[in-house]
Amino acid sequence: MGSPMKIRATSKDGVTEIKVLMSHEMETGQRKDASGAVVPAWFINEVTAKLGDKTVLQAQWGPSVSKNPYLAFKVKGGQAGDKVTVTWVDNKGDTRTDTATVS
Amino acid sequence: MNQHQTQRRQVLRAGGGLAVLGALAAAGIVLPRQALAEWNKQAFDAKTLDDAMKAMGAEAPANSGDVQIVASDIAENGAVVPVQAVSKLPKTEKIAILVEKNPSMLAASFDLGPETLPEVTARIKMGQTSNVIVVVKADGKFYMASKEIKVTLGGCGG
Amino acid sequence: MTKSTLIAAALAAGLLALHAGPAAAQSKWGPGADDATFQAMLKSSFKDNGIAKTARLTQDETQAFCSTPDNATDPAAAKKREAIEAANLATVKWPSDGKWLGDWKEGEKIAQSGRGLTWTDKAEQVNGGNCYNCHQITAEEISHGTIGPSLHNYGKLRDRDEATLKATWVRIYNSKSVNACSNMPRGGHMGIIDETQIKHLMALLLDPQSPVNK
Amino acid sequence: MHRLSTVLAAVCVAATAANAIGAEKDAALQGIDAYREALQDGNPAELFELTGEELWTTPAGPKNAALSASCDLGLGVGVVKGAYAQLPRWFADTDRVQDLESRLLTCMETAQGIDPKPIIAASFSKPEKERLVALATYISGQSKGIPVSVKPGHPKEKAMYDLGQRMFFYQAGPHDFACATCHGQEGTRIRMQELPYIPSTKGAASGWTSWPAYRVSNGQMWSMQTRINDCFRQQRFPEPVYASDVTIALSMYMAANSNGESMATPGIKR
Repeated sequence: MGSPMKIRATSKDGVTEIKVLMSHEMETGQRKDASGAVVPAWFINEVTAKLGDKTVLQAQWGPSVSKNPYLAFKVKGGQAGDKVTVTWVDNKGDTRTDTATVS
Repeated sequence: MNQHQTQRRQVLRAGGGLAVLGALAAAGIVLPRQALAEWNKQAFDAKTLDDAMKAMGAEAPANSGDVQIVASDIAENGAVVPVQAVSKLPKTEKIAILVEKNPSMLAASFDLGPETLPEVTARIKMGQTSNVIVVVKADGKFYMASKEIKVTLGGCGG
Repeated sequence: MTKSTLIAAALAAGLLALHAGPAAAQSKWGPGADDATFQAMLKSSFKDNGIAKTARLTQDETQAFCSTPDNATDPAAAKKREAIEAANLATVKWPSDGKWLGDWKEGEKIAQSGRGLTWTDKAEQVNGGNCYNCHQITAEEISHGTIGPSLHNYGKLRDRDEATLKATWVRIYNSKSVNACSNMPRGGHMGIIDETQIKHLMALLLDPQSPVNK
Repeated sequence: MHRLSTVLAAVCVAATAANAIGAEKDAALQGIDAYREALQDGNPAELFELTGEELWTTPAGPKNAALSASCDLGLGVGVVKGAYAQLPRWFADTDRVQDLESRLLTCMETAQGIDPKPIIAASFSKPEKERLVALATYISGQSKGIPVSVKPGHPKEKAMYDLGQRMFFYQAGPHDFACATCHGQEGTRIRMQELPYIPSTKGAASGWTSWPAYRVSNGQMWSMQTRINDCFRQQRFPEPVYASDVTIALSMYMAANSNGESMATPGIKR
């Protein structure tokens, strides 16, 4: 179970802007630790975002996405009070879902 | 799909992870590709730009002024390079960000819903100065743009 | 406290030191930071870690003198500065085989590296020269500091004669020979870099083939 | 000797005049500004604020106490709004000048019954230290936009300022470095990084008001204690003890110099 995400969703002029910060190491699998052993790859590889019940974005990520990833995008529609739900899954099968309310 | 995923994950957890997954795959119960959802392993593992494009189904996309990369010309640190990928093309359904000189070239690919505006912001790692390439799929066709971003060496450590 | 009041305070303290001698110099840092209190703070606040031992806190004469910032420019301290420069010049070891220039390519690597002598470094590792941290050197490397002067075209702008070779060597080996309170580390004197490395840096600056001079 | 100085002086002037790569440099710096601007939106420090807030409000330690119900950071028990902006300061109960992190250690010891020694000794990558950094991140965020209010008044505060100022100029170690070597002139850079001139209000503030900060280079959250620790490492000094007087003295020097400037914490850095 990962740490909580920080999700911000604001609606303005009929467009909802969604900004998400995720807590994840995003280990490339190319790095060596102090003892010289390769640190195994460990990264978020799927992200799904929903506005209300509608899936608005599905992402596939590789290890080239930065540690503690940030994602921002915009969706037509949505209004204050709507729910935004973001789920990530990493390559070890761990997953996390967080929800925020559009303001 | 979500429910399906969850069930699969529970199977995985109960069974102790990848070893069991391998066993299940060998027994023909779970296909490895299925277990990794639809994650495009071939594209993420591609060693050349052509292979990555092929794996995305985007052979030789045309350069387009309607695909824009909003990013600074220089990154003070390659560990975090903010990139905004924008498409002005109608019916944009997919946006992908690639880094030509990274060991894993494909950084991220986004499938957009019909209501989602064709502009996404993400942060990527860059091992060195390189072209960043954005590939867009709009109305069934692929387009691209590329921009060089310099990665500088900072701080005292050098 | 604003910068101007700071400078005023520093100047006042400097004048005080000038007129009243070394005893008053101790109080220039304010009543709360006399020598005894300051030393007690150092003792309680630092610990050995790896190769970085607390013994490093003990200052030599140059460091002690230059830790009073006005000493770098105060006309009243000019004599002392000259004495410190002379003492540092006396430490300079010239090239043992009479050869001044090594390989500029190696020099570039040394100039790029800022590694060595921290508590996360190992004693046996090769130290870098830290040069790009403060100097512009080649035009290609845009990530360079500005604490020191630009060294781009260094060799082009000079006669490649004995005087230039000596002056450059002295600067790298012990910068305090030339400027008592220079910000530049004393590369050779403090054992940061060895004779071979200094020759490589000399080549980086003076070899006509070096990108510095192209 | 004198001949040598003259030669070198002439040589240095010539070298400065020959610096003709100015335009390219400006473009590079502009690129870096654009880069930093792009980082501002979405500072991962927010993730650490979430953790820190939970640590602040959750009961912990042998005495099972919450810091939010027991810890006085100078504005009353549990008050975090604006607390970071008025630190370091003298505290009557300890009769010491304390920065945020040394104060948190006091609170953890007295209210929660947690022994601070293992925390002080632990490296910054250990969980016990990460918890303190997360707490500092959360608390610093509660001072965002609030002006620094650090005016040494108590004799011990004044003494701490004097010690910090003296330490700022103290040269030692194999490289003869002091804080002032890099932070004692206006308008210089190390590599591509502009260096704050800490004796000035603006310079002190650009440092003091932006830490704790998320370091993108290693994806770590750094408190001011971490920042000072790594400065001394780069200075080739021995290691400063966590929350020791030298770290508080330098903090007092920076905080008092930046009095009146707005806190911009937590920050995000290269």
